[in-house]
Amino acid sequence: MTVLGSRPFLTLLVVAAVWIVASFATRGFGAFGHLRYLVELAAVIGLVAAGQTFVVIAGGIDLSVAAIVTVAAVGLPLVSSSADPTGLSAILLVLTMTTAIGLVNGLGVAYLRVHPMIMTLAMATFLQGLLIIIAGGSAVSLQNPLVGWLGNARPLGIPAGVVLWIALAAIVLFVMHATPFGARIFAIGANPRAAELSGVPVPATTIAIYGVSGLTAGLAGVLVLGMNGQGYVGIGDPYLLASIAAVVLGGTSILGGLGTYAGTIPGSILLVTITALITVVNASPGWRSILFGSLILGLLLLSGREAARR
Amino acid sequence: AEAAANCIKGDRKAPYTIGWANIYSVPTWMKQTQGTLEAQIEDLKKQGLVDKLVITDAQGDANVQIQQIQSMIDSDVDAIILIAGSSTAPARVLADACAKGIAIINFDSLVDTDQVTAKVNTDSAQWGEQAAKFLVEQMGGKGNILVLNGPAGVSVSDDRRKGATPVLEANPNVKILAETNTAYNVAPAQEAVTSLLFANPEIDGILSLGGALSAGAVLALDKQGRTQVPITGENARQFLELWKEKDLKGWATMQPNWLGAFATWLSVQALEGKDVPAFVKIPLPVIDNANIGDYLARAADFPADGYIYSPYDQALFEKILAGK
Amino acid sequence: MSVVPSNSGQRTGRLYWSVQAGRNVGVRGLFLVVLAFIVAYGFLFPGLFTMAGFAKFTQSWFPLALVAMAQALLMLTGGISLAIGATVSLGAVIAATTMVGPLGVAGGSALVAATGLGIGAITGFIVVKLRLPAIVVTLAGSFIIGGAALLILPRPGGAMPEWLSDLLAGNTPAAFLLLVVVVLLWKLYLATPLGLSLYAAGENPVGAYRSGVPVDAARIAAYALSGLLSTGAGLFVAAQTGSGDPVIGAAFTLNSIAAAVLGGIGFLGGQGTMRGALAGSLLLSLMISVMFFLGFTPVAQYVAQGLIIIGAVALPQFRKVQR
Amino acid sequence: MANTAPLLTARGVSKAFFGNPVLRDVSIALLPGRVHALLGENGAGKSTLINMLSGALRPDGGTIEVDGKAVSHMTPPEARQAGIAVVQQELSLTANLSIAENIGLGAYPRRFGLVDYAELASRAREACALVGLHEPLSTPVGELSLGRRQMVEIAKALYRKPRVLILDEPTSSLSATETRILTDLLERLRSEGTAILYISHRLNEVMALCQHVTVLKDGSVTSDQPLEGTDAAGLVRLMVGRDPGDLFPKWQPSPSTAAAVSVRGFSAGLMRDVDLDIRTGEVLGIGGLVGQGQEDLLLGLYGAIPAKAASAMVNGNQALPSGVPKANALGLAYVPADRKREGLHLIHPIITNLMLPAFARLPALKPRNRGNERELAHSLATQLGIKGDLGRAAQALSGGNQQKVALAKWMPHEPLVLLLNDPTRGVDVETKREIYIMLRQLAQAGKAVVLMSSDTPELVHLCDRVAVVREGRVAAMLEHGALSEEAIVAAAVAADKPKVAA
Ligand SMILES: Nc1ncnc2c1ncn2[C@@H]1O[C@H](COP(=O)(O)OP(=O)(O)OP(=O)(O)O)[C@@H](O)[C@H]1O
Ligand SMILES: Nc1ncnc2c1ncn2[C@@H]1O[C@H](COP(=O)(O)OP(=O)(O)OP(=O)(O)O)[C@@H](O)[C@H]1O
Ligand SMILES: [Mg+2]
Ligand SMILES: [Mg+2]
Repeated sequence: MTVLGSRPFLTLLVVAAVWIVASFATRGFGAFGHLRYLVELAAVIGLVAAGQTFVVIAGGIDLSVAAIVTVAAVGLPLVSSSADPTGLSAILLVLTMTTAIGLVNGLGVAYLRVHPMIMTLAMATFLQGLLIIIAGGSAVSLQNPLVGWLGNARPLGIPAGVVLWIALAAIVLFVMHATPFGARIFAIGANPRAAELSGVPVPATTIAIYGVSGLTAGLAGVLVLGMNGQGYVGIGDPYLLASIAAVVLGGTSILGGLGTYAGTIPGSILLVTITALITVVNASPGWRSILFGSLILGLLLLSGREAARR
Repeated sequence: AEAAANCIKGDRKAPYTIGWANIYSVPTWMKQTQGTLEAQIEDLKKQGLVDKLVITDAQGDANVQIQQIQSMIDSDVDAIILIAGSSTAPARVLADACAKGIAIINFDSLVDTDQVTAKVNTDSAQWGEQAAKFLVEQMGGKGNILVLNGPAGVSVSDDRRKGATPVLEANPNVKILAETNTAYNVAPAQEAVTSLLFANPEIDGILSLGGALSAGAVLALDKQGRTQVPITGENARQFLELWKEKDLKGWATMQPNWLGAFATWLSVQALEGKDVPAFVKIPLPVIDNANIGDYLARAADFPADGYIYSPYDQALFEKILAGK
Repeated sequence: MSVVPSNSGQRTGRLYWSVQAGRNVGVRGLFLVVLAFIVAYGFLFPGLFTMAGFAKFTQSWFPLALVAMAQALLMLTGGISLAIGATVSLGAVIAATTMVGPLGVAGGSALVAATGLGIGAITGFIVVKLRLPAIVVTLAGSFIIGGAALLILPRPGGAMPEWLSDLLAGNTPAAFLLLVVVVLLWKLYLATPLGLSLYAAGENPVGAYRSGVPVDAARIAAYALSGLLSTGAGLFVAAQTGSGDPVIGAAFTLNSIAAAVLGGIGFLGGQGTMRGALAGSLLLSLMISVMFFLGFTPVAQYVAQGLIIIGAVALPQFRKVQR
Repeated sequence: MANTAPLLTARGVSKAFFGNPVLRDVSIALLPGRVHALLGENGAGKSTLINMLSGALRPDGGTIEVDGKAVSHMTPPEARQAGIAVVQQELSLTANLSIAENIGLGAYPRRFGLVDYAELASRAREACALVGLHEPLSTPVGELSLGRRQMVEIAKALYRKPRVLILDEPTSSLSATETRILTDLLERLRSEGTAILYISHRLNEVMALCQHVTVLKDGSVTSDQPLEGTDAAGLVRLMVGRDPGDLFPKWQPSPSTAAAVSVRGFSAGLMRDVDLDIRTGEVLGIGGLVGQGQEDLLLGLYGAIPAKAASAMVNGNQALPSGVPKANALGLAYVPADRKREGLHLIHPIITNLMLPAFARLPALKPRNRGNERELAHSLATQLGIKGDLGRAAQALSGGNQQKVALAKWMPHEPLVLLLNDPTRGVDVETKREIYIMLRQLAQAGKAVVLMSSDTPELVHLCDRVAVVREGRVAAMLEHGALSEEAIVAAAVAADKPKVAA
């Protein structure tokens, strides 16, 4: 497949086209600050969707990402300690926790053989229970310097969240396409039985993938906490469907085995762009919703054909 | 006791079993509200008026809530305290409960039915009206505004918006540049307002109608390096702290969390035969630049992502019930 | 071996019923769990076995049962819908805005049915003929359909004829009888060549096509029927609540998937049975009431719910591995 | 007979996939009462041609004629109406439907618009009886072994009472006994006037059954002639265009008798309490009727299904491997029979398929070297004669070439014990020869090769010993000297006589 004909590139073209058209049609849309803001917003989706891309390529799906984002954002102030002036320890602690949540998802999928959708849905339900316990638990809004920096700083004019995203994207693309681990993930997604018979350690790989999804959702939680200054219950909710949509709009097959994070990246930006466009349109909520759905459908027609398989 | 209030038949005796039919117990506002409710229950238990509290959480699903209310009827609770997941859906099941002589106190999100003992709420239309008035005043009767609403298709957000309409129509020089509907949360409001700021550079005020929307709007202005404009809002701690920090011209009111305590107290009053009006209007406490300091002084007692509500006590409840 | 001529009815019985019995194999464990919950429920709340108690419980289950069927139908063909919730809402608002008007109950019902069939058929056409991934098409569809519901009723309102509400959601087991009828209709559909083709079209579409199965038609028909079931659920919800609410169906999307998967419906198409999906939806519904009567706190409810769902899916797997 | 008019004709048809021509100007005529063989190497275009004859694909050029009348845009239902039925190479069954529902699929008898289960049962039973399927009609097809599923597929074609019956490698997963049932049946159908098109890579079957042959090479007809007077070698010559060598390499006794694998009291799946030694330097055949537990034996040794043994030694390790990665580490490799479901990643490039065992073993995060991968894959492809661009998805390969990929991917790892589950299924005769040579060479080099096969001749000519499995036990262990097709079949059916006679 040549780069120019590839799905990621096509999605990128669609983003560019939408940006150009919108810049002419809508005042302020094409301003550098606005586009930068869109990419910054897309970074959160992009982080969540990184783990989701792994999971979907492996033939699964992670419905617990929204709850994990929330747990990270709400839980971080609770574990922040004034003894650590950088705030790094709290972040690491929270990321460890969200990774562990992901690993539990993976254990359920790999060993209990619970379908991913059910396992992660149940996990999301568990986490709701956990949130009742931890939410609103911190009477003091503890400022974590590193989190604040992530959410607000702009080294060289680039939002710190975007820097984080770029770094993560590089790692993800490397792991996905340039390591045996990545190849195993594709193999598991395309045909788990054949992968197993070829010696791929299917359970261990599956567990690791869900761990990664927990980790990236946790990272997104930290970032979104920084951007909003405050975590709250429900802060992660928008990222469940957004992460899945970004993955699929980017050309990864929801059936597993085919895809790339290189498509998810423009997919994330595309979603944020559409949302921003809808926001500035003056219409009733009903019409906005219809417009949003129609745009996604239209763009899907441009870039989303499911390749024939079997 | 003699039956006086709606739905009350007078055949139920203390100590009562109270059912608390929550729509979704995870958000902090709900958790705070439940806190006041449980404190009130403890109090009533000491008085020997209540012996049990059963709690349901419909996880945001109005259909599940109906089923849970049905279960409460089946288990024969004496009172149902309700925040409704839909302003219409529970009407029929409530009618069944009412027919069984169960005291039903519906607060915050109300149901369009008269088959309840009492509805308790602030006046959503008045909320919108007062917020709009404040903003128009601050802007000297002219300028461009953004309107931030709660989620579409939900009565409360619609009522508040409708309350603001006459004021805005009376001031044709106040122009609505754009309007949004989002969940009552910081992040979606910040995203929406940022996009609107780029599309509408000259903004003179923000009419934000509840929840944590205002905090999101303030953050958006701040991050884009824009000067803050007069803004309305609710008593979210984050908003109040930003208000102070950014020295805003602000106005806020609240849906006091102690509505939970009040509803519980009221249900027992009704069961005890007190006359309870069908609608108990809770006066809107106003937070403005004059008294914001008082609220922030108590901030440490409230969760960081929570709401700083006005103080309450038994006397206040008595006063409200007496209609004063 | 020779063909033994025998009474035709008997032979039907033999093959049809043994095929049917064979399909219970995968869901026996679930049936046991459901049975345990019913017993527990009846024990905690003996009123369940009165006419009114039974009626009320089946009414809470009914819409979930319908959407579980709607979802299972799609998943059998290898599809899925994230628009079920929005379609339920649309059905509800259409019912609540037309039935007390000039259209009347008959006209309103027809409109609800036509809307469901139409939406489903269009979705099916897009997914099947344009070969777009169902999950995103229906995600986009959920916004469009939900938007339409908001246009019809921007806020909760509307009304249903009182008698219809009393008929469907009063103290008679009308909902249960209706469910029986729906299940019978489903059995009839599954006994048609098009219906039976669902499985082949979902699991081995190429082989099915080469065998002369109208694969595309079977899949599009599944979407259309699924839409019909969803708006039908909406109509029932409107009757049950006496009104329309443009966002009432939201939770049905994930719940329908949970019910179907709990019931053993696979995502790859052609795996599972409708009875499993129904049992899955019944379990989800029972769980809510049983947890109430056990006096679970909200935290315990969330945790127990997660455990029960995982347990119900994991247990049969364990038994399979043990063998 | 020769004068009767053709029932189904292809006239000058051509077909290309994504611009690659697969068939060029191909003509074939099927006459009633004649078994017509269609031969050609893997990928020659045989399956593509029959897909066009049966309406599953539309030709790019040329015409399909039924009873001499050209039909344009024939669809599968129309083909069925015209009395054309196909036994697909890649089975067209649905695992969750019963045998009867599968057999009737696409052609259910109806009553009042509903499927008439009574009629379906009686007609399906009739079709099953013809092919010797005795399982209850309500059994889900997913519960059947590959061989039994193949019989269902055949019954499905017969159920349609075809005038033209097309069979695409129907015997590739059948044992001798089942093949016998089929050939008898085809002989009878032929005598009743059915036109039969028969595709097989087993030339002895073709010789025994067919009267006419069409040979495809690279998408073109290279010969179309009566079979009379041609011998097997002649057929091969027609196919490959040169003189064939012997199909089987000369057998030599193996140099060593050391055991590579030795199990006592081994149980896994259907296999119960089996004692077995696999020696280095030998090709150990596993035979028997289809579905007696042979596959479980291989999978159990490979750690892919739970297995236990009273005592076990696997390449020096004193226990059965706990899982596939462990088995690989002990030098075991397994090539499954169902290449589509178990052997390959159809949607992935051929090169990725070839490299997968390597990916499974390399350190997880060590950077891949794509240059080395390409080099290795190309040498493997050359070694096994896999032609064309290795970047294509494996699903674009013909069945036989897919089989080669499934085998080739293990070669770089030089497994000490190679467990092969029907490795020549659907493989053309030239490739078979290459595979046979390779297997003997591996044995010569001191590897142990376990060859489970439904193709009895290859057991006879290739193996040092053959274990005949019946009902989960090794019913007989035949040494090379005692090997013959009769001996194997006899051992396989010993306890089964009445059933087979039925
Ligand atoms: N063994 C059982 N225990 C409890 N309920 C059952 C059982 N078998 C069937 N049912 C119920 O009876 C009804 C009809 O079941 P049935 O299996 O006929 O459905 P179906 O749609 O035909 O399923 P399938 O997809 O397998 O054909 C369903 O409501 C199912 O829940
Ligand atoms: N759907 C398809 N898309 C692309 N290429 C295809 C497709 N089907 C077949 N081909 C190609 O067409 C050629 C002929 O394939 P076909 O399956 O007809 O071969 P065959 O003669 O049946 O081989 P075998 O003996 O291995 O079954 C092969 O090169 C194959 O790769
Ligand atoms: Mg059935
Ligand atoms: Mg072929």
